[in-house]
Parts: sequence; structure tokens; C-alpha cells
Amino acid sequence: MEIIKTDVAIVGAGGAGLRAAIALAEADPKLRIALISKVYPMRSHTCAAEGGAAGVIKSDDSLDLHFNDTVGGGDWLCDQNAVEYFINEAPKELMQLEHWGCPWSREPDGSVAVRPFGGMKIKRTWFAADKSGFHILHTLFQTSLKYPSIQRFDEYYAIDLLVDDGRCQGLTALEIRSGEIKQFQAKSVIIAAGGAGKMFPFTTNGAIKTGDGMALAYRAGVPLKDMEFVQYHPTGLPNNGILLTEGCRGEGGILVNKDGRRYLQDYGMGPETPVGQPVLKTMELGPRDRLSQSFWHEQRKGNTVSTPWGECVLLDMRHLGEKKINERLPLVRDLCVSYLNMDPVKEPIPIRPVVHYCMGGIHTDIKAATPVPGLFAAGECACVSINGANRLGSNSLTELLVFGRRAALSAIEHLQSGLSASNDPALSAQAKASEDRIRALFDQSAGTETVAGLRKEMMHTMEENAGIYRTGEELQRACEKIAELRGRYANLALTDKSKVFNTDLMQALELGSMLECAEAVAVGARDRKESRGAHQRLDFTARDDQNFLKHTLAYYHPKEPPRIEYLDVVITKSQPGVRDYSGAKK
Amino acid sequence: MSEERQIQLEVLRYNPETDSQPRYQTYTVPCVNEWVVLDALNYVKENLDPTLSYRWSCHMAVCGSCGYMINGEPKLGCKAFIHEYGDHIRVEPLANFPIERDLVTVVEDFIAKLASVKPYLIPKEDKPISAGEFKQTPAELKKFKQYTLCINCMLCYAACPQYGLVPEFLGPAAISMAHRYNQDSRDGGRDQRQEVIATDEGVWECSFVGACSEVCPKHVDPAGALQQVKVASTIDWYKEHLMPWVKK
Amino acid sequence: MSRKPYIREVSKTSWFLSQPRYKRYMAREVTCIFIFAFTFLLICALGSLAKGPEAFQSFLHALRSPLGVLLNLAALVATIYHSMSWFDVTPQAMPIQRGEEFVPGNVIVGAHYGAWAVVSLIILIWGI
Amino acid sequence: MAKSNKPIFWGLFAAGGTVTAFVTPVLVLLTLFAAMGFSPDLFTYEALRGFAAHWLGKLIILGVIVLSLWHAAHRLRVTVHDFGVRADTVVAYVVYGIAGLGTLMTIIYLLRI
Ligand SMILES: Cc1cc2nc3c(=O)[nH]c(=O)nc-3n(C[C@H](O)[C@H](O)[C@H](O)COP(=O)(O)OP(=O)(O)OC[C@H]3O[C@@H](n4cnc5c(N)ncnc54)[C@H](O)[C@@H]3O)c2cc1C
Ligand code: SF4
Ligand code: F3S
Ligand code: FES
Repeated sequence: MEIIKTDVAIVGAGGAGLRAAIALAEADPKLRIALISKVYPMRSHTCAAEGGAAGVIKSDDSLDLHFNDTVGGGDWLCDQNAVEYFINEAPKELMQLEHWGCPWSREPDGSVAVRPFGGMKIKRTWFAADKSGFHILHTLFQTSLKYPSIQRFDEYYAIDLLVDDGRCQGLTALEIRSGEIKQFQAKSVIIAAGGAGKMFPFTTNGAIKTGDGMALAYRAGVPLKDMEFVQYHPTGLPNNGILLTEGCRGEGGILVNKDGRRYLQDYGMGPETPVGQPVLKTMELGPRDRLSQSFWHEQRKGNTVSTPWGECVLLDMRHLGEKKINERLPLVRDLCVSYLNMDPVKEPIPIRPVVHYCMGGIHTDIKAATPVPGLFAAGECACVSINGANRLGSNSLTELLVFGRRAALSAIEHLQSGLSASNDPALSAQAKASEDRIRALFDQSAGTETVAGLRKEMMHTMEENAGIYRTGEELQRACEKIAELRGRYANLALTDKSKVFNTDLMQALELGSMLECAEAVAVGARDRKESRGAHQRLDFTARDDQNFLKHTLAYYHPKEPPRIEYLDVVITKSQPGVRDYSGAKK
Repeated sequence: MSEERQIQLEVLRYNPETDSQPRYQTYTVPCVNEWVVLDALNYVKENLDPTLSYRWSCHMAVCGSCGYMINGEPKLGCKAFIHEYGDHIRVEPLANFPIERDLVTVVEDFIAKLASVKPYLIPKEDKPISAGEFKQTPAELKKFKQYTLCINCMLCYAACPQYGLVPEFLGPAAISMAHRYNQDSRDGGRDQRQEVIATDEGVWECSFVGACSEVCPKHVDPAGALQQVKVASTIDWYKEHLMPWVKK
Repeated sequence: MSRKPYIREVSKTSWFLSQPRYKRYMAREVTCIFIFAFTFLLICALGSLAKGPEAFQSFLHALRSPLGVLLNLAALVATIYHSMSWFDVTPQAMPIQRGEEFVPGNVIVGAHYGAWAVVSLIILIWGI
Repeated sequence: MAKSNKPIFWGLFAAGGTVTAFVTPVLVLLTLFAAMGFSPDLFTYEALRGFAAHWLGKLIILGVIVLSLWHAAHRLRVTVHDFGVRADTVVAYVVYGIAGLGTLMTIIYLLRI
């Protein structure tokens, strides 16, 4: 097996991974950096983010306000020391991107423009039309090309971490084009492999978001934190889950039910605001969890519109006018016209909530370090806990930058801490075991299960039992079913036995990752007997700070369901309070 | 809107381990009219033939992974609507690139070319982060905005006959990306990029076929960018040689 | 090594037959042959003009043949095609930005067609 | 990659393309009339000679002919390449040679008028 020696290996070349790589290259040009990604960097799912990135820049804003919005938006499950660090660093990181050429939208005087976003009290979301993530990703990727010390391993699929002597010292990865497995020997490893939305059938997430990074760390003994918090975005296209950015509502789009009523006022987000004059943090600019939940209630009441793709409510943007839509929301218009054959300039667009984002992920501290020395994580796959029980729109893109860089700095600190020499035979033995695991998948000829079959069952289970509203009974069913699927996974047979670009193999590995993540979601949700943020229980409808102002930590077990432990939330200056999104009480 | 329809999906297959050359394989796929070709491929992968290899991710025409030749035309699989085609659809890997396997092409050449044009901001003036942003008016932004929209899908390379004939050609997307930074009011790196793009293998290999712009799914108009680079380079040359007293 | 990328050869002499848009491109390119030929015709005319009235008369006479008519007709079609294909792409090669907005392409193209008509008319009226 | 000397020819090509686009079709039309037998007024010896005798007329004739030549020559170079002839240097010498010759002839003729 080829051994590639490097100082820092980064798994994932999305926003977080690229930011980390650049930070490393800038800190010390002599560092050897291996940037490993299962797709070419610009294919990473950061490119799909539309709305923007939050950071305090305007004079009417303050760090405290951003802090309060984030912590309240997260239903007090955020670690407040992490949030504070995040808020402080955010403007610097966004400004850094500006200096790297990101085409942020501008005010007439040439300064960076900001737009309103759900759950934010002040306009503070930097945006590049409605392709913000796309521009952030491409700016980062293109900037990374400046640094010769960033060695890219594009289309390499990370399989297992190598942990010896209690330290993470590298990983194995499959070179997809050749089918060869390589051993990366690294003094530090940063995981930035993105989210796991593909556990669900109806999602805004791309095909690559299969929780691989979470599963990597999980199997290496790092707990997954708060996995039960899965965010639904309220406005997805009903036929394929394509996202219509929150910017639609930020710019003044309204949500109405089948009777044309702006129903959000019936769910504690009223009173109604004038059409086309959005008021921050109320009505359509309430937080995502609340909006998605309101949809669920409307559907129960029979107030939704029936469409060929299921029940919907309507997103009406007609009053914005063609010019504003073209200028601020060109992608949204294009997506509606292309994929739904409906023009938001002329008609209201049917939408429904769609799985969007994983608040939970690899447990890290405020320095992006996991409990395993030498292993760091950042981006959507990580959970430093700035998002708590519900992420505010536009905080994630900023998080990629802030904690991508933080992970890089921590990795360097780790390098400088005087590591003992690596035990090469031990690492090679682990790498060999990893290779054997893949080979076994190939050799398994008697298997009866298929990737597509198991995946379908998993998705169905998650949608039915772990959706917007949950009950103990359903969650128990989900736990059992996922455990069963994990068992059956051992009996999987590959149809494709070829080495070159074997996507059947990749999908099998991705399915493995998703099943592991899904189990952590289901078990965490079953055991969290309260309703908080994106986790809503019909059998425990109230938030329970007494028992559950805590992070869930799920520990991996190869055969059994995860062991669950709890960890106190860090509270510095904001005591849990009421989340208020009614404009009236201001 | 959701009526079903059967189509014959003819896909170019190539497995380097068993095939000496590519061959076609036809699948019968029940389609819903609002599907895109990528949905049909996914149907095949999930239900008929797990060995079919192709790239895709976002399903919303932004990641740039899913470029294929669809009925001979370079297209994004996730933006080629079934209802725009008859009952027979042929899918092949992007033209002008070597076939790795099935619909997967070898794209290193493109990536290397993109990297070679210094596609990053080379600031006119140094400015610390703490000094705030480089001011840029909406008009200055608009000047280059279109060229930032490139998703690196390489459809333009598949469409450009000159790239097919002369593989050394830097090609439409890479040169457009250089042009994007050259046109950015914050940038001062044009001279460095000219060294790469104003060359025989650079912009001068382009004969303005214009196919690149016709197939670009993001309306980047690379053909326009290339002609603008030619005009500017020509003005450079005449200034330098006929009016050496004019400072560039 | 299990990789063995397959390279599809492109025919160097017949590639343009594979797509309508390539054929259109080649049609545009071969207009240069007519322009080349016609320009040499002009040079001949100029030569005869320099030699004297008889030479010029015999030049005019030589033009007058069915073949001359045919070739000129072909050249007319070709040069008009050249003009149209040339004007149609001007907004791409030379976009004009006024304030924030770019001048719409069809305005630029339209202006060129207008100017073309005016120039042609002037020459035509002056010539006849 | 060395910088190219293509701008010299491309500059002429572009200028020539514009000139021919504006004036060549109508010139061809006039010639066509002549070929069909009804001679336009302009096509009398006196009128043309008078025009060509004036320095401005000379300049216009020179401009139109030379730019058209170099436009056509450069495009022909590319077209020959497009038809699969890969001897670009030889082709360039030939087509630019012809254009050069035409230029020279034009100048000589104009000087004689
Ligand atoms: C449609 C959409 C719109 C959004 N809009 C916004 C918004 O407006 N504002 C906002 O703040 N947030 C938004 N988000 C959320 C935000 O975009 C994501 O959370 C963020 O982009 C995740 O970035 P990342 O770097 O963590 O991961 P990604 O960009 O997903 O990158 C993951 C990387 O990991 C690699 N990888 C994964 N597994 C492996 C493996 N096994 N081996 C090797 N490499 C691997 C992938 O190749 C990829 O390079 C949006 C999300 C979606 C889906
Ligand atoms: S210029 Fe257009 S066609 Fe070419 S790579 Fe970019 S987006 Fe694709
Ligand atoms: S198709 Fe090719 S030749 Fe030029 S205009 Fe586009 S790059
Ligand atoms: S799947 Fe991303 S562009 Fe088609």
C-alpha cells in the first residue's frame, strides 16, 4: 500500500476544508498539507448555499445582538463561549473573503451590502446575489490555488482514521479512479466532510452529503453530539426538494395557505406585517424550526394546497416585482421556472419543508478539537455548538470560515506540541485492516442485500419516524429499524466488482456512514424527552431545562446501538428564556 | 403534469478492465415528464444496473459535476428535461475528454489549465483586513459579475472544436476566469495573467466558433470574454510597438 | 494499474460535419475566400484604371459574362453572410457599459445594422 | 509560453472584418450590376479616376482594399487549419505573402493614378 506522508491531512474540500487548508498554508509555507476530497473541491455542497453569511459589520449592529439572536435561535442549547468566539471572528473572516475577491453584493457607495435573514434582529447577512455559498466556495478554491504547499487529492474517498497511541495519525483513503487504497500518515487530521442530510429522502442536500466525516470520527471513538437536531428548511420545491433561499422572505416574500391567509400569525409570529415590508424576527422572518412546524399544523388543519407532489403552502413573491427578483433572487427565479415551470414574478410558488441541515455532528471543543488528540473537525460535520437546537440561516457559511481556520490553528498547535515518533508498523496494520474491510465487500458474493434497497428503507424510516414532529413510539420504531438495517448491511453484495471509478462501492460505503449517523439521530431523539428547537416531541411538548439543557453525546458501538451520555451546555451570559418572534412585543 | 412515459435511454458504457472500446447499452426507463436526464440515470442505477458510473451531486445545476453529451449536445444532466426530448435519449461522456469509465471523464487537464491562469485576486494595493473592504460600486461589480458565474462544468470544452483539435488550448472557461479577475476593480494582476493567456495556446487558439457560449448553462459567455481579451491584447501590442512612449 | 482512459479521436478534416453549429461556423469562415477574390478583382480594376480608359473598358467588358454574374451573386451572398455574422457578435466582443447596466446586445447589433444600411445606401445612390 | 505575435495580424483582421462588413456587400452589388450589363454611373473611367486622383479617395481605396486583404488572409489561414492542414507556418507565409503582394500592387497602382 502506498504511504503518503504529510503534516496535516484534511478530509473534505468544501468551505470548511478549503478555509483550513489556506490557513495552514499561510501560517507556515513549509507545512505539507494534504487536502483529500471525494469530489473536486468546487463540487462540494457549499456551492448550493444561496442566502448568505452572517457577520456584524454595519454601525447599527453589535456583537451582542448577533450573540443574542444566535443563542435564542438555538433555543439555548448553544455553548455560549463558542458563540462568542464565533461572533467575534465572523466579520474578520467575511472581510478576508472580500479581500480574496468574493463578489459580495454592494451598496451604491461601494461598501458591502447586507440583507435580512430569519431569526436575525438586524440586517447582517452578507450575500452575493442568491449564490453566496457558490461564490464563497469558488473564491476559496481559487485562492487555494495560490499555495503550492496545498497538495490536493481530488476524488479520494476517506475510509478509516488511523488512531495509535491515543492519537490520530492519519487515515486510509480510496483513490476512486484507480480503486487503490492509500495510507495517509499525518500528524494532525482535520475532518471537514459536511453534513448528512441524505439520510432523508426529501432534502436540499446533494448526493455527497452522506455523513462520512461524522462516521469516520464516530468509529474512531469520538462521540457525535446533538445528532437529533435536524433542521427542516420551510421553503423547498415540492417535487425535488430544491431550496428556495430564506432570502426570498428576507426580500419580502410572504407565506400563505390555501385561503390566502398569512398563517404564521396564528403560530405566535404575528401580528401580520405589511406585505412587502418584512419586519425582522417576525412573521416570515421567524426562525426555520417555527416556520416548518407551522406548516405541519396547517397541514393537519387541512389548510394546505394539494399539488401533484403532495401538500404545500404558497410562497408569494409577486409584489417584489420583476426587477428586484432578477437582481436579488435570479437563481430562485431560474430554479422555479426550470424545475417547476412556474415563474415567481407571475404566480405564487408551492413549497414545503425539506430536510436541510444537521445541527449535530462530531463533538469538538471551542478550539475545534475532538477528544482524540490530533483530530479536529469543522464545518457542518462538526458540532462546536454554536447552532444549538436550531441553526439560524446564514450562520453556517460563516461557521465554516471561522472554525475552518480555528481547526487549522489547533492542528498547528498540535504539531508544535512535540509529538513522539509514529509507530509505523502499528499504523500499517490498521491500514491493512481497513483495506481488508473493503476487500471483504468485494468478495462477499453470497450477499443478498442491495445498496439501493437498504438505502430506501433507511430513508423511509427516517422520514416516517424522525421528521418535524416526533413521538417516543415512532422513534423507538426508528431505532429498531435502523439497528436491523445495520445488521443487514453486513449482508450487502456489490454488483460492480470493477476497480475503476466504482460508484457502487462508494455508495455502499456512504450508506454505511448514513446508517451509523441515522442511528445516532434516532437514539438521541428517542432519549431526549422534551421539545427544543428543531426537535419537537408530541409526547413531550415543552422544553425541559431541568433535565435536558444538555448536549447528547452518542458513542459508537460496532454492533449495538450507541451509548448515550450527556454534557452540560456552557452558559456564560444568557440564561434560557422565551424565544419571542412576535413583532408586537418589541 | 406527472404523467409517466417510457423512454429508451442509450448510454455509452466503457469499463477499462474489460472493454477495449466503448459500447452502447440501452435501458427502458419509466419517466415522469418533469424529470431530468439525471433522474433517469439514477433510476437505472437504483433499479436496473448498479454498475453504471457517472458523477453528480447537487441536482440543481450549481456543482458542475453532471456534464454529459445528451443527444450529441453538451448538457448538464440535472438541467436536461425529459420533456424536451423524444422517446429515445442518448447519453455519452463529455466530448473532448478521455473516458475514465462509462460517463466519467478524465478532467485533470481542465483543472490544471484553470489553475494556470492565476484565478485569484492579486490586489492592486495591500490592505489589512482591519482597514475594511475594498470599495466596489455596483457598476464595477457588474463589469465582471457574469464571469464569476462559471461552475466549471466544462460543457464549453466539450463544445469547442478547437480544444478537441488542439488539446494544448487553454480553453474558454480558464481564459474567462482570468478575464473575470482582470476586470475586477480590486485586481492588479493583469500583466501576470497576460503572460499565460495572451499566448498562442491561450486566447489565440480560439477562432471564435462561439459554441462555448451557446452551450454554457450559466450564460457566462466565454466566447465574449475571449474576444475581449483578444481586443485588449491587440491594443497592448500596438501600444507597445507603435507607441512605445505611451506607458501601459 | 487498472486505469486505461479511452481517447476518442477527432477527425482533423471532417470534424465540422458533426454539428450544425460547426457547419455554420465553417460557412462564415469560407466567406473569406470570396472577400479575398473580390478584393483582387478590385485591385485589377484599380490596375486597369491606372493603365488608361481602354484597359478599364476591357476590364468592364471582361466582367460581363454569365460566369461573372454567377460569381458576383455568390460573392454577394457570402459577403452579406459575413456582415451579418460579424455584426451579430459585436456585443460579445465589445460590450458597452453605461452606468451600472450594459447596453442590451440587440441595441448594439441594431445600431450596426442601421449604420450598415445607411452606408450601403449612400454608396449605392452615389454609385448609380 | 511565450507571448504571441498574433495581435499584429489579428488587429488587421478585426479592422478589416469591420470594414468589409460595412462596405463590401454593396460594392459587390454594384459590380454585379456591372456584370449584368447596366453600368452604374460610378463605373465610368472618368468618375473613378477622378475619385482615385484625390488624396482622400486614394486613402479610402487603400484602406478598404488593404484591410479587406489582411482580413481575408488571416481568416484563410485559420480556415486552412480548420480543414485539417497543419502546416501553419507555411500557410501563414503564403496567405500573408499574397496579401502583401496585393497591398504592394494597390500602392503602386494608386501612385500611378
Ligand atoms: C441548499 C442549501 C443552501 C444553504 N444555504 C445556506 C445559507 O444561505 N447560509 C448558510 O450559512 N448556510 C447555508 N447552508 C448550509 C451550508 O451551506 C452548509 O452547512 C455548508 O456549506 C457545509 O460546508 P462544509 O464545508 O462543512 O461541507 P461541504 O461543502 O458539504 O463539503 C464537504 C466536503 O467533504 C468531502 N467529503 C465528504 N465525505 C468524504 C469522504 N468520505 N472522503 C473524502 N472527502 C469527503 C466532500 O467531497 C466535500 O469536499 C445551505 C445548505 C444547503 C444544502
Ligand atoms: S464557462 Fe460555462 S460552460 Fe464553461 S465551464 Fe463555465 S459554466 Fe461551464
Ligand atoms: S467554442 Fe472555442 S474557438 Fe473560441 S469562441 Fe469558444 S473557445
Ligand atoms: S448535479 Fe450538480 S450540476 Fe448537475
